[in-house]
Amino acid sequence: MDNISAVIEALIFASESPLPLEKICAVLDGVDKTEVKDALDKLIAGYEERQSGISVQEVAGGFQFRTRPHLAVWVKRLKGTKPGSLTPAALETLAIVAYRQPIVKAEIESVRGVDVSAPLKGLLEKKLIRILGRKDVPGKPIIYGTTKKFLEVFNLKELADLPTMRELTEITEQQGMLDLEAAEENTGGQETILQESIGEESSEVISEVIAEDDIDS
Amino acid sequence: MDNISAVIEALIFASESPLPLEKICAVLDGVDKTEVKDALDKLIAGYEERQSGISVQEVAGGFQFRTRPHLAVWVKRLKGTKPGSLTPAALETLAIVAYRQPIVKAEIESVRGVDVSAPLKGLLEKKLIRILGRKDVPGKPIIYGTTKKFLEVFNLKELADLPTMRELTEITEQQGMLDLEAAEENTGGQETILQESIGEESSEVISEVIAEDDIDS
Amino acid sequence: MNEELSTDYAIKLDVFEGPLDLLLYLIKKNEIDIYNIPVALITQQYLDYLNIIKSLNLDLAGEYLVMASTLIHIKSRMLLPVPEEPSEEDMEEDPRSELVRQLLEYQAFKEAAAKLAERPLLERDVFIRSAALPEEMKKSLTDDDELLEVSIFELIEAFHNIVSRMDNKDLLEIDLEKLSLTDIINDVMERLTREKNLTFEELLGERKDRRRIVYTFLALLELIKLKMVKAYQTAAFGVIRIFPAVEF
Repeated sequence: MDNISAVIEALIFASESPLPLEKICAVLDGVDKTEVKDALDKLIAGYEERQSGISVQEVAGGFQFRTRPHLAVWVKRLKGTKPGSLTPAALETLAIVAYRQPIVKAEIESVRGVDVSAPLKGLLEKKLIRILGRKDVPGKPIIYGTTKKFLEVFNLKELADLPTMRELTEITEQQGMLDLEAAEENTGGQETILQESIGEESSEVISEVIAEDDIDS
Repeated sequence: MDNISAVIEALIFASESPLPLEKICAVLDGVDKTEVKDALDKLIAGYEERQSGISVQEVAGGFQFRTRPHLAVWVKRLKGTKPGSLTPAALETLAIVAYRQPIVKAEIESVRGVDVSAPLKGLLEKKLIRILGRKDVPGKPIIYGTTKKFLEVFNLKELADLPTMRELTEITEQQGMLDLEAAEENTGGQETILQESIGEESSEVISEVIAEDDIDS
Repeated sequence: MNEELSTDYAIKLDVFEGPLDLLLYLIKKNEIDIYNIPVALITQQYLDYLNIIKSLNLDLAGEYLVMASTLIHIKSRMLLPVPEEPSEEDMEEDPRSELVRQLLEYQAFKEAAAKLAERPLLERDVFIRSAALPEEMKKSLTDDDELLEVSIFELIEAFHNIVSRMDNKDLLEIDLEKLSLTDIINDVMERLTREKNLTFEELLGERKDRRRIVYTFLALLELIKLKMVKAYQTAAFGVIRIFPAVEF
């Protein structure tokens, strides 16, 4: 039998998508799973030790060769840079879907405070999110979730691999005490600020600024 | 500068077609050609020495990673790694069947405006649609409907989970038009919204702001 | 309002992702504690910003106006005199609390989005093999029982394209009721193909809830109308048997 590490190397390379360990085992029928895992680990370690330009990464539930991030500048010189990266709106929408899925549009909108039709469409087109089904509530809204491609694009092993999100309760506890003091100080100042800023003056200032801006541009 | 061998490794790996030496030199602008050649030779030799599963081969005037020929038997065991896709014609036909079933061929053709024999055959082969029966009218036309596999592929519990026309307009419509309408509606509605939701005191403030606003614009 | 602030708005006009984003910006800008927002100040700056947008004739999403009214509403509630002896309810309800909660939540997701964007992204930071495999390899890779990767979204888009090409859009109106009915129709036809003929009772099977009965009955009516099935009865009030209209 051939060297197992070499076989695995060829398989991972040839696979069009991240290759799950189970699939490697299925191909290497008869080889013990721990043996396969050892050979895989050895393969991965080899690429790390050599500090080669490519490495075996675990993404989306499988293994895949990828170029190393710090070499991106060179690869881009070769391939040319592609635009079409995600807009902040799309990225925010994606983050909400990723952490809160399964989720309906109205829930995303209540977090972002704006209509999300456009970013949702963009994410669906890019196949980063997908329609999971319908929620069994009045109106039967569509439920969204992330795709396998989302994991591939963001270099995630699985959804549990998402960076931990700051917990809201945590923040609340930290700051709760400070606020009470600050609250008292601030109440006094409100009235004044309000009167200062509402008068005609301010709109003049704005018009000025806008005028300046026009000239500049 | 990064290790030249590693850069070359990443470039050859990421390239869509066999990568000529000249192109590598062009990317590594400023590095001496003999130095590039040396690094490339070192890279190739490294893969040979390790007896790895892949190697850098010179093909069609360039360099490319390939799995080693003697491992082909393993690679061929790796089945169906790349999911297929549907042609636009098949997708449209499938969409019509999905939403209009039970449906006969003539009806699909009247919607698509072209002959649908080929896409229908393809969809039947892929087991996404099936023959539900025949209609008891002259010619006894075949009636088509979707299959269980259709539901599986599209991750649906039942057909009623398919998005409706209204929803799909919501998702796919260009945002531009909707925004304009919304903006107009809102401008007209401002006064009302504000008066409804706000006590008298502050609505004065708002009226002021809005009044200023109108003058400005 | 000071000049520096307005200059700043003018520069940042297009970068806000919505009213919450703008509010977070104002809070940061004024070095305000998010848990104790001076509503009057923030409301004023917020309205100033809307002013600029309007005077520049830029599109203003409706959400910004809704937030304006929310802010003013909160402000007016905060101006109300506090009762001499505050009851329990008054104590626990700060008019700002819901807004604060929203802001914190939005902020957390904004951070999460930024963290996501920092990851080594495919086609930006890392690249996979894009060369095709040699033909002889490819063949064996795909002659498997083909896996399909199509999303409903693509299906919807395809349908949407057809609809937009057609003049008579009513033809293609879809409703959920119809789709639910179709589920049953498919089920009925599948079983008729297998069993050749069935009674209404048998069609219902185990699932005899009200909805199921009604839908099965409607499905049968539809199928009879479409001339896909025939219903026979041996005697008045006898058992009704359903047959495919045409054997195949």
